[in-house]
Amino acid sequence: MPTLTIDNRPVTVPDGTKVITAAEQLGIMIPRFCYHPALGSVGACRVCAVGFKEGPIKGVEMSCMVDAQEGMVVATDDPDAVDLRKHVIELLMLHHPHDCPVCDEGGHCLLQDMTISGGHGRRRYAGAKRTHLDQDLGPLVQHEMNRCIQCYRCSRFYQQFCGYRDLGVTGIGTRVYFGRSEPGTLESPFSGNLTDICPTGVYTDKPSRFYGRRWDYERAPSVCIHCSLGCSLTVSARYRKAVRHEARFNAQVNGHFICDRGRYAYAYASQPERPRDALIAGRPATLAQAATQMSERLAAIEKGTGPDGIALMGSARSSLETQALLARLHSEKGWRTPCFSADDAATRVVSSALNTLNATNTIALTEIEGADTVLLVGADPIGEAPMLALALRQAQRDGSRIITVDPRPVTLPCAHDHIAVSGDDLATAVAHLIIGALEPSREIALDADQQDRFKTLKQETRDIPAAAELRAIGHALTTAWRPAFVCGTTVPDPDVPPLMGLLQALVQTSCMWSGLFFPLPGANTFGAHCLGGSDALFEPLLAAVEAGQVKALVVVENDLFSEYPDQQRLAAALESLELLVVMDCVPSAITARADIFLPTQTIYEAGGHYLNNEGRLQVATPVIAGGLSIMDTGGGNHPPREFREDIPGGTPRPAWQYVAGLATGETDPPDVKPLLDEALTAGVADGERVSLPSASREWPSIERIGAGPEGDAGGLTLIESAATFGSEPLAAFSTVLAELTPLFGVTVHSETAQRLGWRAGDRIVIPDSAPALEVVVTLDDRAAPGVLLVPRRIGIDRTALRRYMAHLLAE
Amino acid sequence: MTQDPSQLKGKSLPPPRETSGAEALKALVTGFATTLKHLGRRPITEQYPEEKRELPARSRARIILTRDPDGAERCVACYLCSAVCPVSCISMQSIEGQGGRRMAAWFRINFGRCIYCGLCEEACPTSAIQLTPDYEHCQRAILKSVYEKEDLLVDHCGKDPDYNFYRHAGVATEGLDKGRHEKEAPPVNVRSNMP
Amino acid sequence: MTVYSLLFYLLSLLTLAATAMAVTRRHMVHAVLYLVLSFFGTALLFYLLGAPLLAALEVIIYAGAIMVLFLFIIMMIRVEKEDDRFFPFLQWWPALLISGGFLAGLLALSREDLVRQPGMTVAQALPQVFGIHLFRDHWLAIEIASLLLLIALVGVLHLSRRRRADAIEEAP
Amino acid sequence: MVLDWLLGMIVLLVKLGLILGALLFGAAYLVWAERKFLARLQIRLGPNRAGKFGLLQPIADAMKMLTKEDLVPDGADTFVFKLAPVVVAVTAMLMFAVVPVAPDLVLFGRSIPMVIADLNVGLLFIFALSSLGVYGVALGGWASNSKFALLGGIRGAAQMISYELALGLSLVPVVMLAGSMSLTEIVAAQERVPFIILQPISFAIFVISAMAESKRIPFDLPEAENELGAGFHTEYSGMRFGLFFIGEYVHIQVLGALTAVFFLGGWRGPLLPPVIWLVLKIIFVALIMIWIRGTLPRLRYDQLMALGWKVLIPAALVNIVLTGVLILLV
Repeated sequence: MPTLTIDNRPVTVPDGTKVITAAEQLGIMIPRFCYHPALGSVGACRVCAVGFKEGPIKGVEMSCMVDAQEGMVVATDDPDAVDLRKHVIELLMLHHPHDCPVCDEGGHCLLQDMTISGGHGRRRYAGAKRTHLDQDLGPLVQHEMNRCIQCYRCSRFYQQFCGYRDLGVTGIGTRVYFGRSEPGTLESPFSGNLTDICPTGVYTDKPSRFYGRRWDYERAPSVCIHCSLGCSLTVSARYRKAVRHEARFNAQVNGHFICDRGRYAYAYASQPERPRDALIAGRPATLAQAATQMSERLAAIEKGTGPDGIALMGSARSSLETQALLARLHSEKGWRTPCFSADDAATRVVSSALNTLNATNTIALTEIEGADTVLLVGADPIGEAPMLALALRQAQRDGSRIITVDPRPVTLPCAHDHIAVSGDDLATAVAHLIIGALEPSREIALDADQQDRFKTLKQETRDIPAAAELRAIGHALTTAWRPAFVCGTTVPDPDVPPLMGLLQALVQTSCMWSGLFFPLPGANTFGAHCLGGSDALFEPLLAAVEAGQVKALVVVENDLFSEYPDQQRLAAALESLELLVVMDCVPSAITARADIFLPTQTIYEAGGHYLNNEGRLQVATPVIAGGLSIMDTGGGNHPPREFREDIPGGTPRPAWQYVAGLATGETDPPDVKPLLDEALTAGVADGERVSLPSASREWPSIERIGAGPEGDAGGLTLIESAATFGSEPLAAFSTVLAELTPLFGVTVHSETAQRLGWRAGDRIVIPDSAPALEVVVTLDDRAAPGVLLVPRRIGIDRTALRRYMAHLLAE
Repeated sequence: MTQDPSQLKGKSLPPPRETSGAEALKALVTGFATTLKHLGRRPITEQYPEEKRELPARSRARIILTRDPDGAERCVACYLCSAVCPVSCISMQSIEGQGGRRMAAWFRINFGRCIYCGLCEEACPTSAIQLTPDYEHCQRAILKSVYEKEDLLVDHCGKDPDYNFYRHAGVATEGLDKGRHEKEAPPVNVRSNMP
Repeated sequence: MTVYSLLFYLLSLLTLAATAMAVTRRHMVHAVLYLVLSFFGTALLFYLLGAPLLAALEVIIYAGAIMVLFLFIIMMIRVEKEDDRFFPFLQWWPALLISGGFLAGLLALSREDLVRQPGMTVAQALPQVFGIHLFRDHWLAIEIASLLLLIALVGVLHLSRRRRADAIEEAP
Repeated sequence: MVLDWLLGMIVLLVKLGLILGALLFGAAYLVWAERKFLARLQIRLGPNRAGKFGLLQPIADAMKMLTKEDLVPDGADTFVFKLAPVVVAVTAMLMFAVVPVAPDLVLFGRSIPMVIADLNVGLLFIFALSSLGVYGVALGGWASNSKFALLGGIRGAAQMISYELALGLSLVPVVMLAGSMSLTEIVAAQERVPFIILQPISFAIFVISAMAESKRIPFDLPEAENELGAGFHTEYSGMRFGLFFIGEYVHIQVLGALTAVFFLGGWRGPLLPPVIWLVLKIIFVALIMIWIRGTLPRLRYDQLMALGWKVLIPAALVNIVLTGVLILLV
């Protein structure tokens, strides 16, 4: 812990801290271009020069390259250093174009700030400027190479940090060029971070291009709700329209970056089709009329059939406020327990996964970066939770071993061992890992009862093709110092998470640190689980609707059709309802069927609390008040000159306000803070984890290990899993992301393809599908044989797809 | 009654000069003579609606949006004028116009608020926004003071007849590719291996 | 009853009423105003009785100068607002006693003339006549009065004289 | 007898109406004249929008004042507040009652005096009214419940008391020369020589004191606008303010008339009818006062008091003694 003096102020920093970081701790911002805390130092730009006055080093040195040492005396305003900085900036600015007014970086440009603060105000260079041709880098990033100052941040981020190779550097001297070898869409799903990381305007945000300046934006801290990780965001909005997400540093969750899905998903909030008026039987009505009619008709139904006749349907993307008020509505009125997902299979896995988590085995996303072995079972990070892949990349850069056990051909931006295991065999695979971990000598550590159970496990576990490999890995895990265990919650069956918990508990005894990490299906699935949502399944509810026991259904921010597989059955059941109330902020298949529709606010307008996949409570602050953007009310021309008291299109209210109205009969929003505390059992501060149960010493129940795969071992299984773009219901509304979404296709092992008579690139037309569905065949030998893999996508006829798959199976 | 204020403060000021009667009389007469002389002078009042003074070319009044020498709109909607405006009377929206040019979708100045400080003109990097000596634009209806882009645009270059931002900017626009702006070298061939 | 006697009684009533109001007002400015009204009535009575000079002097000196001074002082000092309470009897009885005595004396003096016509004839006291009367017949009294006033003036000048030449004096 | 009385009454009413009308009309156009004349002294144009040369300006002003809201400040003494402007206006107008505007008019064999009331104590009557006029200022200032108005009122009272003495003393020689206090007599006494020639010192003292009495620049301390807002009438609005205004400008005319009567030979003058001569003299005096207003700065309070007590009163006393001696000798 060296102590050094910077600008006459002493500071003590950990060993290995660079001087530039030490100065930051004192609040002194030393100019920098190439240095970035996430990327480290390269000493390329030469603007962080400071004067070293006393101590081991003397003279002008780059503060990003020098480790802080005991007794150093640093002057950031040393005349020599200031002079050097001034001249370096002048050199960097030699070829910089004269285009700040039309550059989107203007207003939050590091180069602008540093140029002015560095004292370089007037160009002396009179010669011709070097120019570069730009490339089309796809719909997300705008390229303007003339502005480059050769700091190498982009190529370091793209290649070293993210592990993608298609953007890099060529040339020497002033001809250094950053780009792709051929123009084309960037492959990385983290490419949007280039716009954040570039200190000048070489890479700028394309969707928000020319929209506004940073100083005009209304900005607020928010949370990403497009996967369960809950990355921290800063939302920028202007003229009542959210136009930009930027990564907000969060040491526990996402670090400095976010993925492109989270960055470009905001379009749903300002899409022209967004429902902004209340509807009664499809006809526009005022909010008051709709709310009154809703409560009157619900009261009538309650009178007729009792409180059991009304069912509540919540959502995993709703804020904790909405979810907690739904739970309150149930407890106050005695209506049916709210159900938060129509995907019962996933709900069961989530339930068993979250019951496995406890106070000691839960780890945060950034902790994975420090793991030396990461085991992923049934998890596809790039598709389900992209930032997890970036964390794995960081772990792998530090020498970590990454192992994926999955029926899908999991791709990661880093080297990893992939073991293809059929979907039904995942539990068995984990059992083999446990056996491998315990095989040599650890049995002795178990008590008699546990030894018995272990024997049963050993006897009952079926043999699978990869068994030997898995046991070897299991054994290797016992030698790891910091193993992390990641388990998906959509593909595996409910037995897998407890087994992973068991594996972690076993390994825990021999390592420094280990933990479990479960990516969940929805942004607030953890919240739904806390509120008892895992106990209420959708299937019985649907059966009750079909049986006529449930007369009214209140659906809050959930498109059941995107979650429930059998579209026709669901449609028929909804048709039989006496009253279908839908509250949502986006148009969907179910909003069109609603008897009463109430428009809700998005996270940008309402804000809210969210629990991420590890149970961390995070707050999203409202950014805008709501209403149609001036861009829309003006039709692209100047804003209309009509003056009114309300905001056009400003009808929507937060969903929890409607629910509170149903619960209390008042339309004024009640104070939801006590409710939240009640829901979380204790007051949890923003950014803290909710209290999880303490670790249990019990051996988990593993009865179903030996059951083996259901049905024929040689049969086909259809796996519908999340893809990076196109699967998340809100992000799917973004048109720029739609451009990046690949054609809808099925991925199979070549063996399976041969059996079915398919070749790569075949187009299969699914019969009787509405809208007509065409599937492209892709072959991938890293997939498990017998698995038909399709991305989860909204708006496709899944019933027809399943029917066709069943038909294939029958043949 | 009269007390020298210097004594109150403890500072010594020069004592007030004694005025003799003759001097006082002379002062009085001079005063009355002066006012009487003024009686015969032509009043200097300018009767505004009837008499209008020609203002100097650089005086600051109504704002215009000028065009560049090629006749295209100069404004690139960079938001600098709206940022610098101390009364926030300028609002605009930028869009991508023809050939990759950045331009204003709409541009509005509320002259009901404008204080004619000229900071917008000073901030404008493209010489688009300029103040003119035309000061007569009072309106009875307040909304008539709100000028849109169509009202602000003029068909000349204003005080800066030669400047064309896009000839210097270095961004590729329709008809003016990279390397063809003033003081620019042709684009680098990145595939060349020559040192 | 002639117009003049009618005016006389009306003015007398007005004067008496104004005086009574002046005596009983708790608000000092209002009291002063009623007193001014009373002086005004008195002046008119003088005029009615043929003494225009006296009438003018009454208004100039009493109503115009003395009462303005009163008002001046009332305005300068901060008068605390008192509740509208009548004088206590303790303050009343000496006044009653004196006015009773005064009334008795007046009655005694005019006892015989009560029923007869008033002895005063309507005469005009012209300023010139009045001046000649005053300065010819009563010159001694005038001189004594003026001497007294001169002494008072000198006394005031002496008292308000600045003690030291360099004394700091607050400007008004 | 009754007919006589009735005729006298009618003549009196006609005279009253004429004089009042002339006074009010004069006040209105004196405002216009002052603004116009002052503007020219300051190389400006003055009012020129309402009518030709702004001649309709007084009408516009009157209409404005009549239609303005009549405000009574919170905490003001309502009765006194409403009384004060009346006192100022009425005393100013009453003063004109003793001013002879022309020699007696012989109509149908009857001699009609061209004065409303020829009092033998006319001069004292003027002093009496002038001293009552102080009440308007002092009470208006006091009743407004405002510190600026109160200060203005106090200043006004002090100033008027101080200068009334000088005013009175300056006229003693005039009375001595005329041998009467009736204004008609005084005019009659100037048949040959106007008193301005015989009594220049008296004239100077009278004019200075009269200007102080009427609170005009350079003696406008009661309404010194850069210190006290508008002084004693700060809180007045609408027609109550208008009454103060009328009072001030009637006062100026009265002072003009008195100057004419006491020193300039009243209605006397060659060729033109006597009334015209009086009006001309009044206008002349008013213009001189405006000229002074346009030239001199406001006195300081101590200068005001010093001028009154230390210069004017002693000078007036000396003048009286000198006049007495001269009368005895001649």
